[in-house]
Formats: sequence, structure tokens, C-alpha cells
Amino acid sequence: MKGGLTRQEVAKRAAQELRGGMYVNLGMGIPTLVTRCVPAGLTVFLQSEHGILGLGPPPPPGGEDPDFVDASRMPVTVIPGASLFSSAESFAMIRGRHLDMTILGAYQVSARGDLANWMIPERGVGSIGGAMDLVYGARRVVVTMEHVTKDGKPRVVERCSYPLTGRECVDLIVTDLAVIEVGSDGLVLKEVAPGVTPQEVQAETGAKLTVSPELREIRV
Amino acid sequence: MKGGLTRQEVAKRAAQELRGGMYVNLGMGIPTLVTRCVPAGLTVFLQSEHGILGLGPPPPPGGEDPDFVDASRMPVTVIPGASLFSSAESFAMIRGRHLDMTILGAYQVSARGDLANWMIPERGVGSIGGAMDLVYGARRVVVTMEHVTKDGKPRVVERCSYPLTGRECVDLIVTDLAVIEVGSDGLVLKEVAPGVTPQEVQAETGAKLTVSPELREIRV
Amino acid sequence: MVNKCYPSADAAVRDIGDGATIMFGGFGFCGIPERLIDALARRGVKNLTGMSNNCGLGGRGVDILVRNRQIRKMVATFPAQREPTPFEEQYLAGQVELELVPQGTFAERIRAGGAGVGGFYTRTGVGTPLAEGKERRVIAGVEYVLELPLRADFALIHAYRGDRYGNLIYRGTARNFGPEMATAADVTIAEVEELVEVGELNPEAVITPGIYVDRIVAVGKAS
Amino acid sequence: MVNKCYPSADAAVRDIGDGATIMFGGFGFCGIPERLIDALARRGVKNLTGMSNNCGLGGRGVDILVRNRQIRKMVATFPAQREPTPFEEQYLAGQVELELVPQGTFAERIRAGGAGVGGFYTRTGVGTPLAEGKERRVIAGVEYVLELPLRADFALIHAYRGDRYGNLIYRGTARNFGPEMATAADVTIAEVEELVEVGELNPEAVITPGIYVDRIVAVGKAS
Repeated sequence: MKGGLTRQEVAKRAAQELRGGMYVNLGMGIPTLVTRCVPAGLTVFLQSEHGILGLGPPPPPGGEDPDFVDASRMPVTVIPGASLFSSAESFAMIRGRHLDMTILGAYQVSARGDLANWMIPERGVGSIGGAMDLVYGARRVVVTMEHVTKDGKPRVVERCSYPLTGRECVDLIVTDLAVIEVGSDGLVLKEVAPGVTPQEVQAETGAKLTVSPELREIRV
Repeated sequence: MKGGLTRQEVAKRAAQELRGGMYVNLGMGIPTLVTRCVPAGLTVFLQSEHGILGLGPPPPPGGEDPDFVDASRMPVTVIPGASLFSSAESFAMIRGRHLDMTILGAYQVSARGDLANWMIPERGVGSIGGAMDLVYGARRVVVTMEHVTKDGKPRVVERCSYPLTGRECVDLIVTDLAVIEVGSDGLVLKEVAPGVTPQEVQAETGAKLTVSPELREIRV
Repeated sequence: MVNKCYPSADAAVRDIGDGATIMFGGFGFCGIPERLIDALARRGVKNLTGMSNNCGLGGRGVDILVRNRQIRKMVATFPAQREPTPFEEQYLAGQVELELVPQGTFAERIRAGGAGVGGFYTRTGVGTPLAEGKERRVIAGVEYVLELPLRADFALIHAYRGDRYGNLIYRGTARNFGPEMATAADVTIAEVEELVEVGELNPEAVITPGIYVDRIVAVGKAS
Repeated sequence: MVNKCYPSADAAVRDIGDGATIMFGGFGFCGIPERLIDALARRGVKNLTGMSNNCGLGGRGVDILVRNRQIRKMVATFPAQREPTPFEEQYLAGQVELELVPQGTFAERIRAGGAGVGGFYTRTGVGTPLAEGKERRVIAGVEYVLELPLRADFALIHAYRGDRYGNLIYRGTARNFGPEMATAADVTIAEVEELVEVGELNPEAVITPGIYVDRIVAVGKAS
């Protein structure tokens, strides 16, 4: 099997889900890379759960301001037309279903769209942050992740073995190998990475995939 | 029996409950008169439930601004150090027990401190406004009212016959005839208007009063 | 380009139909969306459920819709004024319905509607007729009643300044219910006294972030 | 004259004793009340219950108190960082307790604590281990869990500017949990970068009204 997409390419594919005028929260990991993949000319309002609507690009070197950071604690700017607010106001925005979309990282996604992304049981402690709020708060939940773990185990599984972040909440899975939609009848394979066959994707997946009649290659 | 206090004097007596630095909400009717009775040199922060902390005096004639009104829709100003906020934030402040005191008007107060101040049943419709929030929200509830109705019926009663605003919520009653404390064992007559005897107050009251050993005359 | 501006109040309310549920900002005469209400009166839609602190008076605000017989029901905290209003007359004649709500509960229910809160416990109303039929619950020794969120099809609000992204600031006590109502309707329509360029509003002082506002109309200062 | 100013961080925290429950503002390194935490470290009080988004890292913020073994329990949303922290080590060794809370639930529980809300229903956490032992309830076809308010003896927060009445404004993402924490403690202590004259803050843009702040200390800009 060919290599599949790079992390940057996964972010680029996820960015194709953005539409002009959308309000979107980006999680840690691959999703933060999406910031730089927004198609030119598209106005998208990025929300950061600790109190920004209208996250801008990172500041130029030397322009960092410790009072302006993103949820991963990296320096950011805000765009013209941004607004700042408290955490409670931010989560009222998230939980009130005002965001069009969130793009999150994941450890596992199940066939019915359950998401596990906050705790590896072996570590004995995990961090939730805003993920549990976002999975039910955002109108659409897109997950980006590596298709398999470092030791080759599927991350798309029949049932999550890791503690859940949310139940039946994922709409779309974007991995280095495939784009999979979580439908009411299970997982639908919509796109495959260049050089990768549906059979190869199925072999790396722990749940049954239905191949979409419109299956196509991922273009990034 | 002598005449008892004027409305202005009732407000003045109620104002004696104010202490420096207090945060206080004033209801409609007699309580609005309290604004002008704050002792000189005392900083008291007046709250208005539709979004002001730091209500100032009325503007000079011609200085009215339709965007700055009090809860009775009269023009107001704000003091230096004031803040403005939304209704939900204002009632979070009220309901979270941050106000030291509220001074409210009333139709009836019962022996155990029940308050009725929002509806005269005969009218068939009443207005609650912020009263039901204030009676449980403010740490201390002071009621100002005429001691009896226009047709001479007691307003301080054994049980309220009007619909309640709150149960066991009143701490102090200031009327044109007396100052009555709502104690755990019932009503305690603390002060009488000049020229009025405890017996005369009791005769105009629908519940039993215990005369305080420190009974004194109201001084305004 | 993201542009939520509408050319007129009439254009902004054009899809509000009979039977709609509408939140109206404002407290007394302060901060009422007068131009949007005028447009709604011109549209003549009927059987509206209104949510507003007052039910209007003096031929202004919701009172216009009440006089026009466009209102079927009001959810309000202060329907009765000193002198009887058209709303009070229609209510006593059984022509309009009223759900009376304490003002803090009204504000908090609207916030809950916008913030995804399924319900909340409050002390307000305990022991009064307004708690009748509501679930009561003792938590940590204190008695509460359960209150449920309020949402509407449309929220009509008035703000001081806004930009085409929908960011808003208010002025004085005209802020009142606007910020929460903006969050609790499927479609929020804001009339603003002044439309400013994107970037002119200080991000630290924006009260209503644009995400909550769907349509914005510049109406100038009220006369 | 109303004056809530304290001469130093040490003076402002002087009555915080062993076993106190304390909210700490801040998100990562942003908006943490560093000078107040330093003063608390100097006081050496023990068995503290802390409420904070993180549990500190890199020898800053709550991490100082953790390393000093002053913390008995944390209520937090993001205790585990990429690399193990002193808190994680103490937790895995059974030396500190942890109540893990989703971030939105954490913020909303603090708001509830300050706003007199006895409890609220939220979808967040439904179907996850964090809903175990919590009351579940279906309202209008949606499943919720009941969450209860959080309150503390003290809230320590960092703000940008403040006046002697306790009015505060924040800067950028340093605002985070400060505004709600200020409402939910018996005693709220704010360190501010700059103390300004009463009247200098725009009333329309004050984020924390002075009513919520008991003590204020000017600490200058963090180095």
C-alpha cells in the first residue's frame, strides 16, 4: 500500500469542509494545521474556546503578546471584527449550538460515531478541555487522525475501547488513508488517498465500511 | 392618633438602613424616594435591575438621555465608577445574593415575613418585574409601605390574602406608623412614629406585635 | 464577503409569518426595536407569540402589534402598567394569552435557550402562585423550582452600533435583554443606530459577537 | 470612602488558611494570578482545594503550590499536559485528588455558583464516564445530566486594569475564567496590572462590576 496523506494534507482535506461565513472551532493536533489551509478569499470565523471569535494567524516573530494565545497556548492574533469574551460566555456559545463545525483530533471513532479523544487508559489521567462540550455543541463534528495507531491497530473501530468523549457525535472522519462519513446505517467510505484501494482501507479499519457509489480519490 | 410619617419621611427612615459601601436595589414607589435620602458623605452603590450598578441622580432638566432610565422609566445618570450590563447579568448579580439589601414597596407583609407586592387579585392581572428575584436574592429585604390600605385595612397581617411574591423573605417593615422587625418568633415593634403609641400601631395591624424592650420613636 | 446587512427593516422581517414566536428586546421604551416592530406592523402578520419584558404602552413597541390584533400570546414580566393598556384589556377580555414570568427567570430562561442549558433550578418564585405546576426540588437544604429554556423563531433587538459581521454594542440601559435574546432565536435581527466598518468596534468591548446576529439594519438614531 | 485596595499580594491573602477552597483564574500561562499565588506559596498554607482549568506546569501558577505540597485536591479540566507534571505524578501516587470536569461544565458550574442557580441540565458528558453517578434526564427528547454549582472560599484572579471600587477589565485571552470566578467566591481577590482612578473605566466596557471584587492589588505588568 502507498503511503497515504501527510498530516498537512489531512489538514488540507479537512479544510475543504469549510464554507464562507462559517463559525468553526479547531481542536489541538492536526486541526490546528487547518488554520493555514483556509482557501484564499474565504472568510471563516475561527473560535477558540477560552474566549476568541475571530482567531487570526500567528504574529510575526517578536510580535508575540502573552495575553493573546490559542487553546494550545501558542501566540495568536485576532482579525478585524473579532470579539473577546469569558470562558463561560464562550461555552454558552459552544453548547448553545451556534458553531457550524468543529474539527477535532481523536484516538478512536466507532461505527456509530462515538468519539474517544481525551484519555489513554494506560496513562491513568487524561485532559478533557473543551472536547466534551464541542462534540454536542457544534452542528457538525469532523475528526482528523491517523488511520491506525503507531503499532498498526485501527482507530476506526466497531466500539471504542477508550473512554468516550461523546456518543454518536462524529459526522465525518478524515485520515491519512480515507474520508469516511458516519451515516445512519454505519460508515460510508467516500474518498480514498491516492494509490490506496478501498480494500486496503477496509483492512486497516476495525468496522465495516460501505463503499460509496461516488467513491473518489482525495484531492488536496 | 397623630398623622404618622409622610412618604418622604418613610423613605428617610428606610435610608437609615444604608451603610457605606453597600450595594442596594430600590424598588418602585416609596423606595425610589430613598435615592435622594442617602446621607451626605456615604457612598452607596444603587443597582437597577435592567442593567446599572452605580445609579446616579436624575439629570438636570434638558439633560435627559432616553438610553439612561431607571426601572420606573425615569431619566437617570450614572456615577463615576458605574458599570452597565445586560438583564441576565443583572439578575445573576441579584439571584447570586450579591446585593446587600433591597428596599421594596408592598401590598401586604405577613407575621412570618411573607411578601405580597405584585398583584391585586381584583384587577385580574399583575406585574412582577424583578421583585420575586430580589426577595430571595438580596441579603436583606426592607419593605416600605403605608401601614393600612386606603380603606383602613391592615397591610401587616397574619397571613397574606394577596398572591405572594416570596415566602419568609422580609427582614424589616418601615411604614408611616412604625418600624417592625420580622424576627424568628414573629413581629417585633422597634420604633413608632412621633405621637403614635404601640397600642395604636397594634390596633392598625393584623398580626400580633411584640414590643421591643428598646422601643423608641422614629427619628428622621 | 460576509455581509449580514439588509437594506431596510421591511426587507429584514420579510419572512416572518403568521404564528411566529418572536422575542422583542427593550425595557419600557428603552432599547425597543421600534423600526423592526413598525415593519412587522406593516406586514400585518397575525397570531404572533411575543416574548418581551413589557407588553408595550403608549402606542409604542409591542403596543402597536397589540392594538393591531397581531398578538395571540405574550410571555412577559411586567404586562400591567399603572393605567390599563390595550394588552390588559384584551387579556381581561380573553382575547390574548399571557405567561407571566419573574424578570430574572425570564432573562435566565432566555440565556438558557441560547446556551444549550436544558433546564435550571432557581429559588425565584418558590412559595408563590408562579411555582404551581413546576417541579420543586431541595438542593443542599434550599428549595428551588425547575425552569425551562425559552427560544423563539426570531429575535428583534435594538443596538447602538454594529458591523456587517453582526458584532454589536449597546448604549446605557438600552442593552437590557438584547444580548441574551440574540442568542436564543433561530434568526436574530438587529436594528442599529449606526453601522460601522469591520474592525472599528473594540474586540474587548463587543457585547454581542457577530455569530449571534443573522441580519442587521441601520435605522439611525430614534427621533 | 470605598477603597478595596490592599498594599501587597501578601496582605491580600493573609487570611487564607489551611484547608481553604480557592478558585484560580487562568488558562495555561494566560491570565494566571501569579503574584497572588506567589504570596500563597510564601504563606505556606496546606490542604488547599484548588479549582482551575489546568493544574499548573513549568514552575508557574498552581504548579508552584503543587510542588510545595500545598494542594490536597484539584477540580480541573486539563490536568494532564503532553509531558507529565508534578500534579500528574502526585495524582498517580495517590497524594492528591482530582475532580475532572469538562471545560464548559466547569465554566458554567462556576457561573451557577455565582448566579444563584441551584443546578442545571447539560448535554455535555452524556454517554461518557463523566456522567456516571450523575442524574440523567430527558427534556424535550434530549438527554441531559444534572450539574451542580461550584463555589469557593476565595477566588484569585488576574485582570488588566481595575479601580478602587473593584471594577475590572481584562486583556485578550487573559480574561478566561476571571469574570465568572469573581462571582462565585466568598472573597474575591484581584491582582491588576494597573490601578486607575474611579471613573476612568468606561462603564459600558467594564467586564467585572466592583460588587464582585473584595480586594484589589496593583502588581504591575508580569515580567
